[in-house]
Amino acid sequence: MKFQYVPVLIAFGLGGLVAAVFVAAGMFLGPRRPSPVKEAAFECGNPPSGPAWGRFSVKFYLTAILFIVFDVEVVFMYPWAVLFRPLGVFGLVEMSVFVLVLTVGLVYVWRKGALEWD
Amino acid sequence: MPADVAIATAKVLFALFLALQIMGLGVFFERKVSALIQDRIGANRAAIFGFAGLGLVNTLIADPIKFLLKEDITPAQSDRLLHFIAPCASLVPALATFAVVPFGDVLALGGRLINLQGAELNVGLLFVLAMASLGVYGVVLAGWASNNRWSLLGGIRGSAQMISYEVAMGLALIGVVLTYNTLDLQEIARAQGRLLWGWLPAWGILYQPLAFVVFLVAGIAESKRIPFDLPESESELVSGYFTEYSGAKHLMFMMSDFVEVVLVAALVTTLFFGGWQVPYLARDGFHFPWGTAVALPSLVVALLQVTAFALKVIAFTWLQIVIRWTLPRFRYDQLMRLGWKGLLPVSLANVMVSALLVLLAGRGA
Amino acid sequence: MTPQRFVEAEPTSEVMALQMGPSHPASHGTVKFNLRLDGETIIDVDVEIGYLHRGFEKMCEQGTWNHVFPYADRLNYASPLLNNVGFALAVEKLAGLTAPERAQYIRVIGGEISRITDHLTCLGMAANELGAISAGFYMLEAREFLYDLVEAICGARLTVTYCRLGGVMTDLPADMTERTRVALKHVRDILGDCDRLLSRNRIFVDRMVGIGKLPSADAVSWGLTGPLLRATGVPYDVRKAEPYLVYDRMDFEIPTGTTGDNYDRFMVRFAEMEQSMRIIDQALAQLPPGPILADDPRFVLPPKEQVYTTIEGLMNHFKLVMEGQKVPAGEVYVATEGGNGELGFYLVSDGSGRPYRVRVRPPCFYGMAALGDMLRGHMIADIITTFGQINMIGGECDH
Amino acid sequence: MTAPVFLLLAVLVVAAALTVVAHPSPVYSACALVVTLFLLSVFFVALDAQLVAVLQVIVYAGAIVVLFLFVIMLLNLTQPESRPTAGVPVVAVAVGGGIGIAALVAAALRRVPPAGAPALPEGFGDTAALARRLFTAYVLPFELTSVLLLVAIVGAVGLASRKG
Amino acid sequence: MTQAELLERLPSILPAGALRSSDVVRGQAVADLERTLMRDALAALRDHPDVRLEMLSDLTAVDYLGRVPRFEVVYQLYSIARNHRLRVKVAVPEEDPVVSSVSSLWKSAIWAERETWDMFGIRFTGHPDLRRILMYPEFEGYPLRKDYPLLRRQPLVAERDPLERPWFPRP
Repeated sequence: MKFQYVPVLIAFGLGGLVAAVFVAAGMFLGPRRPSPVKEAAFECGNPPSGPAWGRFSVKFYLTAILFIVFDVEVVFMYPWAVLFRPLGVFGLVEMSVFVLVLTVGLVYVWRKGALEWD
Repeated sequence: MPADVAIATAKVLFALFLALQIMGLGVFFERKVSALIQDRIGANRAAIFGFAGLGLVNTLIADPIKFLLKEDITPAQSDRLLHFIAPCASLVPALATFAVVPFGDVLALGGRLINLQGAELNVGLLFVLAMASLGVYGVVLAGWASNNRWSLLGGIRGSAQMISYEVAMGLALIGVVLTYNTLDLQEIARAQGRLLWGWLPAWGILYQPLAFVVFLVAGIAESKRIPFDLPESESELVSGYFTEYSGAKHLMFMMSDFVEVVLVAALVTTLFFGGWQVPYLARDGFHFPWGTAVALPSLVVALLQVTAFALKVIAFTWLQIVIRWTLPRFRYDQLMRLGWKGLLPVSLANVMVSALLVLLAGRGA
Repeated sequence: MTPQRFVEAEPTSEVMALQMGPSHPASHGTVKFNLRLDGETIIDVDVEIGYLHRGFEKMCEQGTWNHVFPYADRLNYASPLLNNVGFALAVEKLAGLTAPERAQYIRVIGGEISRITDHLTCLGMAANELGAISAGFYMLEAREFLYDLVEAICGARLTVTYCRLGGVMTDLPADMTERTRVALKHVRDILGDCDRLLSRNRIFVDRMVGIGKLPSADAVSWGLTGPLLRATGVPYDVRKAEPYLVYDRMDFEIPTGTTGDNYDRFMVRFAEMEQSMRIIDQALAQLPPGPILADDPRFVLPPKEQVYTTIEGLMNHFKLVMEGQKVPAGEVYVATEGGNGELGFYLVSDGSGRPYRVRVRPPCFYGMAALGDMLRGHMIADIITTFGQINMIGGECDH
Repeated sequence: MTAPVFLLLAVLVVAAALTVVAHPSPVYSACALVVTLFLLSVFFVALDAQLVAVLQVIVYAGAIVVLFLFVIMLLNLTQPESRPTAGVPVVAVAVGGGIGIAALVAAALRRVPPAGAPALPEGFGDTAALARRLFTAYVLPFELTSVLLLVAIVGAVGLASRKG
Repeated sequence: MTQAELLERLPSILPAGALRSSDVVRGQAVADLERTLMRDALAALRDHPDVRLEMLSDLTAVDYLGRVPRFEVVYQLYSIARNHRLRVKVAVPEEDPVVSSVSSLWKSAIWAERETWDMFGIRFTGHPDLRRILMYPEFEGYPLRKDYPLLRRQPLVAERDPLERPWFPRP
């Protein structure tokens, strides 16, 4: 077991503790007088018009896919950046090709207007 | 082993304590700096047991208490469990990130050399990114679980915004990694103690100015504050993804926002402004470029470093608050355009140019 | 209204119905937008007003002519004096009465101060809702200096009820010139700050340029007046087109825009404030001495000494208060330049002491009517800028 | 790694994974998937593969499940759906799968050296070591990844912008 | 063109029989139009190059209770190009309170006619969307009519199902 990760667990525990303390304090200190009107969804003073869950624009989905693609690209770059000095010119060329291919993708997306949100 | 665990716990506790203290100060700034900017008096009404003398300190205590004393309403048609999990998912990763931020060099205490960093991860930088990417869930779950149109719009907006700026943020950090060739935040902070030409501290901003700008912008976007507060922009989406939150859970969202502000300030400090480095201060004391040296005990050095770190973080927290009270808000399409068509290509170019420069510098040396 | 330019939703998208208002942070003035959205894009919007309807026109028919002035204050409560002046001018035209010169100057001064407060409210709130909260607060601060002036003139900041048939209630304070100079200096300083904070701010400009655009022909057809119309490049200003009071003696310009988008509206309002300040300066310099109320016992209350010392004065006072001014039968439509545009009063008198019909032409009512056209195809966030630039004042729009 | 820790983690991760499969609400499944992936990364840490552990969180928990959630919301798959009841085919698949997994585990166990694992090489699992392998021995797969990602972009844009 | 000159031009511009009378009252030109021909007449006023009353400043009605015809719809027209005004009035009888809509001539009439319908109960034929604007849909009566009792109580309205509203046409 890597000892250096124990503090991370501790940090998560402490963070969770803070959250738990807040929720618990809110439960004990706050009043609890539910009423149907109070628990209705806020729709600017209008009676709620049914569940909000509905279908959403496909553009958000595209954003998520683009994010994954570029996130994976970024993830590949981290080990490369760490080892960059030993890799030298070879590393630069290697990553240039990689980035170039993805830049083509970016340009394609750009040209297709998929980066327009209005 | 128990001693190690105790020290580790103490360090994490201290890191979180420091973060929460600076957060409190951030709230102070938010109230008073904004009042100063806008020619107002600002919060001055809270009195505890009739004692209003400390003015804002009272407000800082009274604010969370007020939140906790409010009823915590869960809308009837919401998804109760996720509605509860969302604020926790927002707050916990933000707090946990502080574990990897170094707040000092080493402290020699009782024969031990204590590394002043909560968790000494050799992949600390990636840990930061991982936690940032987990922060999305708080927003998206809050938006979805509330089952309210405003929340849903805010949640979708917020998550799309956060993931878009995460890419730019990650790319900006690669420039830093190229400079220091490590993912360990403590190593990065230490490397910034070098002096250029014998007098200029080699802080990251000198090597990666562009990355600094991109990181700061993306960081503000991640913490969802003006000009990037679209997920919660009240004049458009009421309160965005936390429209349906009240009481303690609402407090947690507000708090995680502020924790993120401090986090961005801490990361900017660590990566670009020398972290805990005090110019010319080494482990054994000051070594000024003109030859003077002042020997200092380890405890004093550590104290100086922690103070310097805290001051820098406070300065960047302040900067973010000034930005928040100066700029108007983006529109959604402008925000996305800035992220994808502005920051992304710029940071990508920054990576490649940095790599080239590193290579050339390596050749020259 | 039913959509005339219906923006087709893309087949891959889903339409969401959203009710924005009446209790929404952006709907200051209590208004409701029934939105149909594709993602964030507005496919259709139906503007619902009337939440602040309080029967202004019906109320006016119940009292005497002088009773209307307090109601008029509450039409456009961002510039109550302008409404006051507008209504007084309309009744005076109907009665064939002319206010003395000094009263006319005072009305110009008060009206222009109110115009600035109106524009400051509009622009400050617009900035505030864009997230530029500080600029918004600055403008409100500038407004305070002007409210102080209004208070010095008539003792009230908002509910002024300052005009009377044939003149105004009280004279200006003795140090009015000095007070105004100080106040306008503050206002100019603050406006300079706001100009630097907003006018060339990239985010602000991007949010405003090209949004809510309306070609001038459409704007005329929608009955837009005031800054909304001038932003499209039509230099229509009632003060120049049909000069009333002493505006023909003032030297001022009509700022106009070119494209009629929100940025032009913003800049037109901004420039108009400077012109209003010029008018105030000139009017104060030219201000003649003399009475502030016309000498006409049919419409004007006698001075208090006469009421208390002479039986004629007392009876006249009694008759005027109890029966109201007997304005000759007939009808009249008088337009003045209100904060938001042409503020018209169409009055019908049957010769009794009470108005038979009072119709106000609320300028922002027509702006709100055009809002749907301005917004279709834009995004949710643009509602705020466009709605803000229309400067819908509930009291006026819903009258 | 000590056995109790492993057992605890294993129970947790299996429980989370079962929630992913068994929960009627897709949103809950996605959330459980995040937990599963997060716990898996703890396994990676325990195996000294820290970089992989963090990347696991960044890419899978932080990106791919976000996409899942978006799709769930996008298609409004939020209403619980009726799961197929345990008919004969399901049982058959379950039994067959179980046997297969058991066989795999047995085969794997057979290959494990009987006594103690060999010592890990110096610097195993750290970023530089992984990078060295990736950028020297596996250059071609690395470059091909970019092409794969490019295809993903083109496909996504094609899908999203298809009219009708 | 003074107001008097404007009125002199009117007979030649308007369709035959449309103009009932015209006068300058307190310096303001007023024209009374025949109800059946008023839409064509108003179109002519808007489009004729000499008159060009391209803006409908305001549209309202007056209830002259006890007079026959009872209502009068009043149009305030303004020409930006020529800088003159004209008030057009159309008498409307109580038993048939209908006027043709001018919303296709001036868009400003869309809301103004809705308000007049709301307040006086005068219907405008050809209006794209004639429904109440300042009052709520369930409101009974027309409040600005002189015979609307000042203190009349309105019936209570049940809460509406928001999705059943007429202005949310479901796809």
